[in-house]
Amino acid sequence: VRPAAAEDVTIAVASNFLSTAERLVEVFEAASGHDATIAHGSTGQIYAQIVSGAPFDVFLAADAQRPALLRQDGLAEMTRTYALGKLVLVSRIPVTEDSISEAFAGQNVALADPIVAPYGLASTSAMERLRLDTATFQPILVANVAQVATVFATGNADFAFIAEALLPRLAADHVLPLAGKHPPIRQDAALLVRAADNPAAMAFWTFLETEEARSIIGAAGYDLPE
Amino acid sequence: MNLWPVISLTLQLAAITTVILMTLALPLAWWLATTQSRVRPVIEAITALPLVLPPTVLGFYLLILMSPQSALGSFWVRMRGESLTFSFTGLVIASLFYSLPFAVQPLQTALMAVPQATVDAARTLGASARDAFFSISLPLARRGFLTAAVLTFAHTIGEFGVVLMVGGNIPGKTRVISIEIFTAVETLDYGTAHVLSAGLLIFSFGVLTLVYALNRKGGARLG
Amino acid sequence: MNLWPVISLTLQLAAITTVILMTLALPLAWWLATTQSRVRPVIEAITALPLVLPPTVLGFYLLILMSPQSALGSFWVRMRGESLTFSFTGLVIASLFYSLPFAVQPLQTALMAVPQATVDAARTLGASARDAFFSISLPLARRGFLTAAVLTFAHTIGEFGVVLMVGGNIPGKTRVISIEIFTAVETLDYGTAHVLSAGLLIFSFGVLTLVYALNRKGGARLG
Amino acid sequence: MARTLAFKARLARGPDFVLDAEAVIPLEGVTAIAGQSGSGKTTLLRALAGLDQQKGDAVRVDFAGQAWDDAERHTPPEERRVGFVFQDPSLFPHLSVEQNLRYGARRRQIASLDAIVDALDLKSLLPRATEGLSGGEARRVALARALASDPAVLFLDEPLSGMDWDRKGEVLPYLARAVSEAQVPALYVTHAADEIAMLADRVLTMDAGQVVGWAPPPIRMSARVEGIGPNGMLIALDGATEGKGRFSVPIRARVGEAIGLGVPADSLMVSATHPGNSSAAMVVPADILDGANDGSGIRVSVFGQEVHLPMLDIGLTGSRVWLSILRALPRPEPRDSQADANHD
Amino acid sequence: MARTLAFKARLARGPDFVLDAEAVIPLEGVTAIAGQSGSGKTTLLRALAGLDQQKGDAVRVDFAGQAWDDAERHTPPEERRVGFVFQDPSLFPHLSVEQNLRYGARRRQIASLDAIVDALDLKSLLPRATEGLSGGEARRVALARALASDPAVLFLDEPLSGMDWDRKGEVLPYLARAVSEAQVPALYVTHAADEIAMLADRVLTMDAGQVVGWAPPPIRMSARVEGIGPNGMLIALDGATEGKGRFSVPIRARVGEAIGLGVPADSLMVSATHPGNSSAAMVVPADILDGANDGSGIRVSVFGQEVHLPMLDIGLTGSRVWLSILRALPRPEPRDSQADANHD
Ligand SMILES: Nc1ncnc2c1ncn2[C@@H]1O[C@H](COP(=O)(O)OP(=O)(O)OP(=O)(O)O)[C@@H](O)[C@H]1O
Ligand SMILES: Nc1ncnc2c1ncn2[C@@H]1O[C@H](COP(=O)(O)OP(=O)(O)OP(=O)(O)O)[C@@H](O)[C@H]1O
Ligand SMILES: [Mg+2]
Ligand SMILES: [Mg+2]
Repeated sequence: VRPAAAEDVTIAVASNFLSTAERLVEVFEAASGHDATIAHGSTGQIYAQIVSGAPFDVFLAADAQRPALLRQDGLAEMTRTYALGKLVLVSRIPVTEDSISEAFAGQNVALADPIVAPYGLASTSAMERLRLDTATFQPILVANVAQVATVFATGNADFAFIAEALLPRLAADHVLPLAGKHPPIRQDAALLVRAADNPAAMAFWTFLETEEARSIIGAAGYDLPE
Repeated sequence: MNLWPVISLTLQLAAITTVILMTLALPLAWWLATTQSRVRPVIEAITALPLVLPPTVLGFYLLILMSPQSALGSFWVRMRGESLTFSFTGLVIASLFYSLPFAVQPLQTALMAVPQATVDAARTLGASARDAFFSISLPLARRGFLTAAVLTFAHTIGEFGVVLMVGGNIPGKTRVISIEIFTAVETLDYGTAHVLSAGLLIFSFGVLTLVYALNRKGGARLG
Repeated sequence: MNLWPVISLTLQLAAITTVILMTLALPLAWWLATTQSRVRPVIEAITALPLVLPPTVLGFYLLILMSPQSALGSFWVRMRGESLTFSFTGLVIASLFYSLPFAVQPLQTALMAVPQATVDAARTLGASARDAFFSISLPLARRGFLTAAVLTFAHTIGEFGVVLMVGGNIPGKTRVISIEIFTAVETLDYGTAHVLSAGLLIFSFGVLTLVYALNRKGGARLG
Repeated sequence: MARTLAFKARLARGPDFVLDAEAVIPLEGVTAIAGQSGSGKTTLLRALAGLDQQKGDAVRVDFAGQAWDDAERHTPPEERRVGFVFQDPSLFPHLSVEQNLRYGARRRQIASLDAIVDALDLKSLLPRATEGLSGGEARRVALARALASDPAVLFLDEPLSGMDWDRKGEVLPYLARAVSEAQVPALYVTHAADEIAMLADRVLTMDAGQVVGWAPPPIRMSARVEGIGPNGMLIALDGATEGKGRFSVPIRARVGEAIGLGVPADSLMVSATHPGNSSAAMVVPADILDGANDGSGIRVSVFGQEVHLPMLDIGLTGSRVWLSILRALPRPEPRDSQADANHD
Repeated sequence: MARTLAFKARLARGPDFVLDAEAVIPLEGVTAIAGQSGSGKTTLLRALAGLDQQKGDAVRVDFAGQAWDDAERHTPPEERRVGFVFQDPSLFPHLSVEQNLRYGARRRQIASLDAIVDALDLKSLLPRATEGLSGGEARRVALARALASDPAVLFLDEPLSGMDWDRKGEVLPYLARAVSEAQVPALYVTHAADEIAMLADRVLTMDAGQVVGWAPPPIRMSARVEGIGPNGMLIALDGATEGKGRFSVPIRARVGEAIGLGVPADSLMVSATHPGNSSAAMVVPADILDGANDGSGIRVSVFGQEVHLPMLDIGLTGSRVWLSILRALPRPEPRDSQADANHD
């Protein structure tokens, strides 16, 4: 039931967090009575839009850099890490950390473009730690982890570095967790300046910290900040 | 999932863009088809330019151009009280830019094929230059008009990079069907993607077949 | 940043796509322009369809179609030892699909404007149907040919969603300029984005102006 | 002052051809424009109609006192009310025949096309697309379209080429009536001697872009319908005595109506002796009015009518000659209707 | 067996018109096709040229023994070697005049166009675009283009309409020579009596899509060039006695060359008495060969030549009459060259 003081909040979400955000919003709306609207896109794109005056109240980014920049620009009231992404390697044949190098030889390996996507950057550092030589296989760089998963799902790559959060939707034969092999992928949220007097935005900002929200995020395949 | 708002928004955008763009393209194409001016090749080249930028990038520049900080954007805010970006109007303006080449070029091609003698005949029969354009040149160029309209309409439906950038993907306001399908693919919801794509293809196929079949009935044709 | 490989790859892709597509579009447009068949409106509608799907989504389906598990993809792997997706060839195929409507429709419009009487005259002078097509219809439709080629070329340069999906952004193989600009925008490297966009616009503007200016010189024209 | 179309036209076409024509044409009846192919007849008509804009300060077109063109002004074609029949029919391919006819009529608020449709026998073609029309049919439609647009003057560029003689025999009198009764003067380009003989009141000659001057007028006699003949109507030359100067022509006309007879120069023989019984349509006596040629032919008197013959040097010395007329082309004359008009 | 074009053509155009024509046409000289506008002349030529495909099992076109069309076969137009001049010139607008001429020539391996270019006086037009050509110029180019393509037969659909008489006087003899010397027969659609008189060996008449039959042939006499006359060449009718049956015609020919004279029926008067001194080009005596009309005219003997006159009912009873010829149109005759050809 919608309370008398019900308000709207618009949440801009990095595409890789979209399904988790939808679940959060469902619970938030039921609990608070406010209405939440989700807009999604790539983190860089949402940043450019916010700078251009996009009507977003809360930004759930896929990295820490863009929220920090917004804060610097004076466009964000506050920022906070809301999830830590985890990388996994999916494959059609079973692999272990030791057999990767051999298994990769000559194969198509899909990962997000490290220049554009935080998961891409994490993938390259994982590859370094595993001492994989990019010259021995064919790296396929696409725009984001979701497209990495699509490339794998359509049979166009033998290996793919994807977010653990995507696993439930992907029929992967074999999964190799790489949690310890890359620096944490910090996904920060920003409360934007224009939301200052919006109780719904404040309510969502607070909700993000609740145990209820944290358990949803954790169940979706993310680590949680302290 | 209630798709109706998304579908209705998509059709509105495509229809409005097509109507406005054809209206704007008409005088431009006419001018290009009939002018003896030396700058014609320059203007022709400019009308094709929106194509060479990737949609997202074009969207990025349109975002800058229409943002409340810009001259255009601030004027709009003063006039209408809301920002141009992330509004339906902003989407329409962005689509106009992006589809301009498809509207102007086929129309110009078809208008250039209209024989001067036929227009001259109309003039001696009492038609002003404008009247002759609408009663003679345009009907004779109607195949080019159709091509332009179809390309614009279809392209606006499928457009997505610009729309996502300028529109911000706001449900009921700027979220169109192409974004919905894109979302389904991005969230690995392939089932929904297949259903939506098939739906869109079948619908578009139906509309286009009807348009072409009707056009065919219209008797003698040229251009 | 050494942009040369990216630029060269982009131009190659655009040029090859334009050449192949114009070659394929020619017989199709001719058939559509001259046939009396009842299925014509259906085929016309189909040629416009690639436009209505968002590029990324089209890319998604092309990924499925050309994957090594598919008939086409596995055939290719057997023939050439490498996968079709993420190869330059794959990019070309994807671009062909995506730009098909721009190639066929303006060409068809222009061919429909060629008077039958002129073709008949050529036939009685010893030209076969094929000969008359190349020596009469096509030159008379050259404005439509130009429009089709320009739209295809420009569109392939600006294309990005399909390319990124099917090409996988592999330097020297599938990384084209539109991806480079997209990357610059995504990484907030707006300076580079401006430089690259301006360069692309100026270059394209130059090429297109030249093309249109040359075409203008070519004497009498129709269609 | 008589109404005239006075012009000084200048227009270059390509590197070699310059139209540089000057003339004063009476706006009455039919003025034929003759001249070799490429002499600039079409160019002149287009310039006068305002379709190609002329260049230069000296340029001037005055139509019955209205300045159509001068150094400052360029009246657009649609305001000149020129009924133009182009050398190539230029029908509107997206309109039916009827819509083609209505195109100009609607824009000039003409309601009924019946008279024109009847005269040019277009009834059965009205619902047709222009595409399947035969060459002659298309020309008929083009002519009707111009006539239906309520023109102030007709510019006819070989309007009857491609029509058979039977058809011309129907169309020419109709044209003559349109010109005389509706008082719409016509400029008429043609290469057909027959058409000039029948229709033209005077002939302007062009060469290499210039107006050369007036050619000898066609041979013309006046006659009157006396009754019904074996082959149309029986007509008698004005002034003809009992039993002479009569023959029958295929024309639709009322008894008593005035008829002009055009005689093609190729179908008229002047001879010293009566040829006796012959295949000529009519043999009439004539008196040579001035025995010496005046450079453009001789003048004779036929039953008191003065007739100008373009024959030079026929070597006849006597003053009484015989004219054997093998063929004469009848055209309805304006005389009566003009008289009516004067009474108003 | 003489070469013929034998056909049974069937083709529907629109809901009302059906071409249903059958004839056997000698492939020699010029066969004129006459008939009212809309009678199906163009439709027939297009069907015979293979441009519109005919329907039905009975359809058949045999050209000198080759089956062009029958129930199974449809020879494509480019293999029929028909030199077609269309009613509307249909030049190639993207090619220059010269390229238009070369289009067919190149495809049939003809190297030199000089003779045609000279005859049709096209030299100055060669580098021109087709766009600025005048109506008559465009027709001349269309005619030259067909002639240059090395045709086995010519189909000419009003090829000279829009040309002035001077020009026709140049083109017609050239056409006649092309037909006679190169032995290329022609089917010739025209509404101009003069052209038929001068060029046609026979006249096929059409009406409402059907072949009605053969019309009376044009009046034709044979003559020979004797020397240079005041106005071209002096020619004498074959068999003419000293001092008679001679006159001068504007034609380029060698002394001794055989000339055919076409006399338009409108320019020939048959009379019982010699008209004395007259404006006629030539007055010659003739003897009526069968006094009774045979339904299509009378046969007379002129200096021993048998001539068919289409005059009916001229009411002449005597057997000696006079022919006053006001105008005769000369055409080069094939006789000599045919004789030459037979010697090879
Ligand atoms: N663009 C051009 N370039 C060169 N010459 C041109 C151009 N346009 C017209 N002309 C020439 O101008 C001349 C006059 O043409 P116009 O059409 O007025 O002749 P016309 O008297 O109507 O001849 P016709 O009786 O054959 O129709 C022609 O010789 C034509 O070739
Ligand atoms: N699509 C059509 N629908 C109806 N009638 C048609 C169609 N096409 C041709 N016709 C008719 O066929 C008839 C024959 O046309 P055709 O062009 O053969 O005549 P033609 O003898 O060449 O006449 P002209 O001397 O005027 O050129 C005309 O009456 C024409 O109207
Ligand atoms: Mg002309
Ligand atoms: Mg015809």
